[in-house]
Amino acid sequence: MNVSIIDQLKKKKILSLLKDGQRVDGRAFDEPRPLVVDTGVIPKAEGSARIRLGDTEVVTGVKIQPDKPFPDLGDRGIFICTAEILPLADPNAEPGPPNEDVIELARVVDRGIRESSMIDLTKLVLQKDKSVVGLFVDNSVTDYDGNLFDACSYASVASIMSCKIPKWEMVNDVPTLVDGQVSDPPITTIPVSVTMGKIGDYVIVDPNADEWSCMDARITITTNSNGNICAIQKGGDDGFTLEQLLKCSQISIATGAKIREILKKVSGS
Amino acid sequence: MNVSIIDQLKKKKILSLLKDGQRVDGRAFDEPRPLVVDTGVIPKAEGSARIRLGDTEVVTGVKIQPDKPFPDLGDRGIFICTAEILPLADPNAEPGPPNEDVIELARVVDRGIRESSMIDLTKLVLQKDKSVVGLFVDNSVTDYDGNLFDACSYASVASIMSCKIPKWEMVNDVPTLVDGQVSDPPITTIPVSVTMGKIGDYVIVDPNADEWSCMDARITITTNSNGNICAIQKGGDDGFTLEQLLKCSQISIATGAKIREILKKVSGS
Amino acid sequence: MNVSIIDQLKKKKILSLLKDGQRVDGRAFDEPRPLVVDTGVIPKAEGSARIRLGDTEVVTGVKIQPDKPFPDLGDRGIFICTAEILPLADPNAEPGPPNEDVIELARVVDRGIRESSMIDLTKLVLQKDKSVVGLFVDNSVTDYDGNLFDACSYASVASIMSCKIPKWEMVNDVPTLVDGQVSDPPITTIPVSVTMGKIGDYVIVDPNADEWSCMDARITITTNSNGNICAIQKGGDDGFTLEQLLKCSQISIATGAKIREILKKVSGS
Amino acid sequence: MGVKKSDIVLLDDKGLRCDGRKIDQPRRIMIKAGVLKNANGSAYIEFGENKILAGVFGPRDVHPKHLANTDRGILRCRYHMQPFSVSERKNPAPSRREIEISKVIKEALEPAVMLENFPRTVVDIFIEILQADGGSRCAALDAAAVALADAGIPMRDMVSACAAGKVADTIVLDINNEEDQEGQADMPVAYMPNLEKITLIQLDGVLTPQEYEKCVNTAISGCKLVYEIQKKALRDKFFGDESQ
Amino acid sequence: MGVKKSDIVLLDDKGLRCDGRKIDQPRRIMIKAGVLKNANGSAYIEFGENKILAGVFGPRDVHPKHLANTDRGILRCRYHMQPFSVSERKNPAPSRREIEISKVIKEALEPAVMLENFPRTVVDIFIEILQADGGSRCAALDAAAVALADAGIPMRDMVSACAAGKVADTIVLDINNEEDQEGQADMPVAYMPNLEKITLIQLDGVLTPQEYEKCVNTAISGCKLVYEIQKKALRDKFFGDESQ
Amino acid sequence: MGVKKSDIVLLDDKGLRCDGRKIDQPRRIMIKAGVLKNANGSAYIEFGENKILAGVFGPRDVHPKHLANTDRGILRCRYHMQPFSVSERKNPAPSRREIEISKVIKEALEPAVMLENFPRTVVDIFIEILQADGGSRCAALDAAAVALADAGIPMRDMVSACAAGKVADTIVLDINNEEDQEGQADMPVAYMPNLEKITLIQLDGVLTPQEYEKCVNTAISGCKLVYEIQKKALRDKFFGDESQ
Repeated sequence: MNVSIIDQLKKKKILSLLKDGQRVDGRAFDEPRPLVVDTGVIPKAEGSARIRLGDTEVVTGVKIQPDKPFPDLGDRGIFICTAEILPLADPNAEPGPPNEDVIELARVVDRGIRESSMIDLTKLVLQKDKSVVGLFVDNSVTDYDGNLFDACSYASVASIMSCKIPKWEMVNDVPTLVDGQVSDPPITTIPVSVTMGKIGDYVIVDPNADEWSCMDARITITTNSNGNICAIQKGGDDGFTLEQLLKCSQISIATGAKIREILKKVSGS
Repeated sequence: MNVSIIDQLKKKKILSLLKDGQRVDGRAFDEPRPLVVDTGVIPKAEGSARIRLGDTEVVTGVKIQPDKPFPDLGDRGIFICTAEILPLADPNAEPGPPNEDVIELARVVDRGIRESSMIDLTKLVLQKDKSVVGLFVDNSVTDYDGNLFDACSYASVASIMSCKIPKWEMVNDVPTLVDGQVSDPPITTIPVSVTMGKIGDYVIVDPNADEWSCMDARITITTNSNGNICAIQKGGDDGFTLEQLLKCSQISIATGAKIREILKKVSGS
Repeated sequence: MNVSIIDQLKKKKILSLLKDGQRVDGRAFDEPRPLVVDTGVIPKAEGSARIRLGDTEVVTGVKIQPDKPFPDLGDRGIFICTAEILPLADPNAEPGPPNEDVIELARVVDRGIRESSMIDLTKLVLQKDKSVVGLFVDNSVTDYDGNLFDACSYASVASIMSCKIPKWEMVNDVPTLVDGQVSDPPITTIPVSVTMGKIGDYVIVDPNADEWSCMDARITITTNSNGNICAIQKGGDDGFTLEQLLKCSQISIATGAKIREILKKVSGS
Repeated sequence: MGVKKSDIVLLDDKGLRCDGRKIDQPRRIMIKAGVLKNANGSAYIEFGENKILAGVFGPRDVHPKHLANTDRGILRCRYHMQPFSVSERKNPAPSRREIEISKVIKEALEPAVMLENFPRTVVDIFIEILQADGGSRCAALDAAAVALADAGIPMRDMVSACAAGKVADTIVLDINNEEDQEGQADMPVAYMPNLEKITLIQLDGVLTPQEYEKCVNTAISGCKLVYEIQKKALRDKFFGDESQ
Repeated sequence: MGVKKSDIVLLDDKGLRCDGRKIDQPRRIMIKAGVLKNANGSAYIEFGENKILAGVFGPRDVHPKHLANTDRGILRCRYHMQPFSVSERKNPAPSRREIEISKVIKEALEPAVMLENFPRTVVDIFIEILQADGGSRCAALDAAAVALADAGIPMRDMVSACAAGKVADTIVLDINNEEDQEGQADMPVAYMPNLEKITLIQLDGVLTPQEYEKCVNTAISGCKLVYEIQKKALRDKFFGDESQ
Repeated sequence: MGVKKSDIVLLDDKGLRCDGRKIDQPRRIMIKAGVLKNANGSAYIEFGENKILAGVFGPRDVHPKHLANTDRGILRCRYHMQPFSVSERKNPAPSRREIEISKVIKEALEPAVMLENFPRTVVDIFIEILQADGGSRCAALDAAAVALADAGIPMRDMVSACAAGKVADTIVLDINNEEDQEGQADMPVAYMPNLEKITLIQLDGVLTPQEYEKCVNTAISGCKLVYEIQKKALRDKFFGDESQ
């Protein structure tokens, strides 16, 4: 919990660069790091992706299984999204149950996809109130260099876009796999999250680990294919002015559009 | 675990007062603190109460839901009583799983009500062996000033007396709510616990926090509306003489009768 | 985690004795400690045994209950074996969830019995895919003097050999006890584990607590009634040469045969 | 948002909402400061059907000690729901939702607390939801901020929270439970009214950029209404309730 | 008490109970001290169908250290049931019932142990129920007290425990399993026989004030019987079993 | 072993196995060293359908400190499966199987690591199974050993692991998933190729003494093949991939 002297010096350095309009790694303020996406990396999973956002790396798998629907939601399939920072990703990560940061990470990634209605869950019902298809999207961070919100979000979206849904038929009230028949997931929009950090009064897109460790506040804004805003999460121990908030929404729409093109290419859609 | 010097001085003071026939707050040895009871404080719960016993405050809610009966107990409803000391109630309380003191508290409160047969559980069966009505009584201590046994017991009894039981009918083997129909709970007796502390050889009723922290032993005796004894729990690191035990039972019957009148008034019965 | 000076001296002493062909308690290198077996010590359990292997003591009970079969294993009964070092067995044992040593212990004991096919689980099916008989074998170590692998293994085998299986019949799809009818368990072979420790380059059978605390590596080899090998587990922070491994297998067959005779006598088979 | 569709009319032809409110009208809000004896500071809020208790302890020693910060105090927050606070009895163990809300509330309050004034110590905020309704995180925040002030913790501003949202294609103030279930978007916002900074903002549901701007402004106007009620609660505690 | 009603005759017309005992007759009790090699003190008891092992370690260092008390030693107690000790296999994790019983047993033994003689240390009592029957907490207490004495822990008195109860409208000594299930009241009591103090008393079931007094006295008479058996177990351990 | 019987032909009349391999032929093995940025050493292995990542941190300070050893470093190992690594989604909490495998892998690597060179410190090995196939513990060990070397941890030998087993009454090298399910025995072995010591051996399934000897020898021959691939991975990392 102690802010080390090294961290203080780092923040000083980063701030003085920002005053000159520069970032530590030479990017523009509104420029995300290069995004590299590979899908199908875990053939045994129904969908998968490994993405690198700068030096942050995430491997994500989608498992698809029949399940009971949630009570009162018998007319839609199940979508659950988790996140874990593997201990080999970061010398400070610890194995064990997730801490509040990781719980927030998983919930924000889940919400961005869920609130955009990316997956039409009404198409994933095998028998109303009895049996539905469940999509379980597990994000595993394998290398840490900041901004896990966007990295896990892009890995989740890419692995969902590339997944194949097996076919089950109800036989004697039991969902039974129909071998060899798969379908594309019912995708309605492509949600893209864009996370911005505030250091002093400067707002920067896609903070790397050095920037992440010294930022005062952050905001993650998720937009859909129409350029509308579908989820927001503010974090960190400082606030935003109204003006900053409006600027962030504009950045998230513009940057989100570029990232969406990369994600679209990957899945060939 | 260390008995602080302040605690030792406090005990000395309390003992010397007791020798003069006095308690720290001026009460008689067999005099409980004022009991204030409000019911219906949580309208969304089927029953609820907030009680103050001196400066000890408890909020209790009763949730009533259909449930599966316990195995071998298919002909009776379910009654479960819990207790939690909320961390805002006491600077020393800690959030997290209950420690042995809180487990004992919950079990003693539960047992006093259960062993008195206060609620006629045979009246809470929807379909024998399949579906019964469950009453879940959750006690939350919001302010601590000693003697949680009685405070939680009174709050539980008041919230049960004031609860309304929704009506369910079995439709296709599924318990189905009949909107707008409720009934009074099937109450057979009003159990009242009276907790006494022993400091030196003095026995005092309803110890407050100062007395609680320095007492040598305690006993909780629960009596029913007939003035019979239906549950006992001794605690603390010292013993009672037979004579003391018999005196305690007399106190519990007399004091219990007074408390019972207060509880009866509240629910209008 | 610190190797104490006393432990170092102990190891020195033990090693110098081994060089002279001697063990601390006078046994030959390939000689296990005396094994004493009592069965039926817990009459309420369907099978039970208390065994002493030297000064290591284990009490084991077998509970037998109908259960649902594992998915994809609907044509066989359930066998589950656990182990716990009770805190009264050892000043260093701690109550609470099992650590990695105890988890390995339980899994090795379980595997030795399971891989030998000692119990013909196909004989324990009440209704295919619906209801089977489950054997739960719980080993409780009550006194510790080394080599829990073999002690728990012998106690498990003896309690299984001595158990009586109640009879259940399916009535309306529910397994229903047929009072007073029991049968012997369907036993196909008697697996016997033999654990050997390596101290320096000496291999000794059935290490006691002193030997256990200073050995460099260990191996547990389980053989069946035919003298074949059915399970192996190597442990400890050193390796074995191929020659040592082959010698260990010979010892385990020879010693296992002697132990098997003791176990056979106990159950009268 | 909008998972279930029912027959409820979220906005009628007179511009009234399902509970009779106008689009810019908050629910009934009542705050009382100093309601607990043991806590160093406390507050009770009723916000619509929400009934919430907040208690503050500290600044006090940190346990375990290695969590202490030599430069400044630390703030901890626990948002916790009573088992009887919701329709279906809730398991008392903290859910992932409660852990996340605890975190965002802490981060919304932290900019207002002068933690630099009490290094090596901790201020603990405990929030107990006695009865839950739509907007419980905003109501909890409002109570917690009053409890901090009641405890005499030095603050550079109050923090006031209120949600706005989208219902029947209209931006409205202070979403209730039905509107949360049936509506199109819910945006809780916390605001420091004098420093004019937004310290919490979340969004579930879809908004156009224009709706987004309107929604933030609507929420801020709600925060300002809440601020007056918070000030009155503290005045009533310290100078007596003038209305009585 | 009295949840299930069956055909069992709890008290027949000759005044005999369902297991043939008279109303003031305890079940068979056998105690053996010093049965474990590693524990500092130990005892094994068979009390009716109860089979229970108790082991004591200490006085020894306390871990974690902050639990130590500079004025006096501390006593810890764990009452734990084996998975195979009851009809339906029990989950080995400690239940709330086991945690409560551990606590009341510790508090029943504490008055007898001269903890003031060994500050900063702990005495640990571990009780393992190998086979459970009615009255297991009393039997466990009896074994634990003998194990403490066997460990040489300084004690100011023995602690002896036995239950009494109400069955077929009659106060009887030492309730068995069937009587616990079908009877009207169960009252476990622990007693220091020389100091004449009751250190444990619990009651489940309904008693009139007169029955209450009789029940306590009956239980104390049982404790005195147990005391003789405890003394014999320690004599047999330290001076040899004279009966052999 | 051999729980389910299906129609699969484990060994055909040409001496080929169900995946077309000869009895002494391992599956495809690919190892890459130095694949992670944050870890001090790392490796990625594909061994049949296994896809496994290993990362090493240390030597570094031990937390909590009381675990540190004043004489020598300590080695810790976690073997962990991703939820998506197997057919049925796996609960991410470590299973008892994973805890046991973590322990045997640690004990298989420990003889090779010169822990006496760095007292009071710890080396942590984290193994993540991205996709699981038969023989994942051997593949995990192979990757972990390369990751240790990549981290520059002083080692007195490499550790190379490969299983052998019995299928259709024949001893074969490197059991795959189907052979593990349908075959007669599986014996994972880890070997220090220069010191000629076996540091891991387990067996599930029945072997005669003669088969046992043959099986160990077959597994060791597989370990020697793996050793060459491990060396190449480290050469490629430190001196460049000559094949490219």
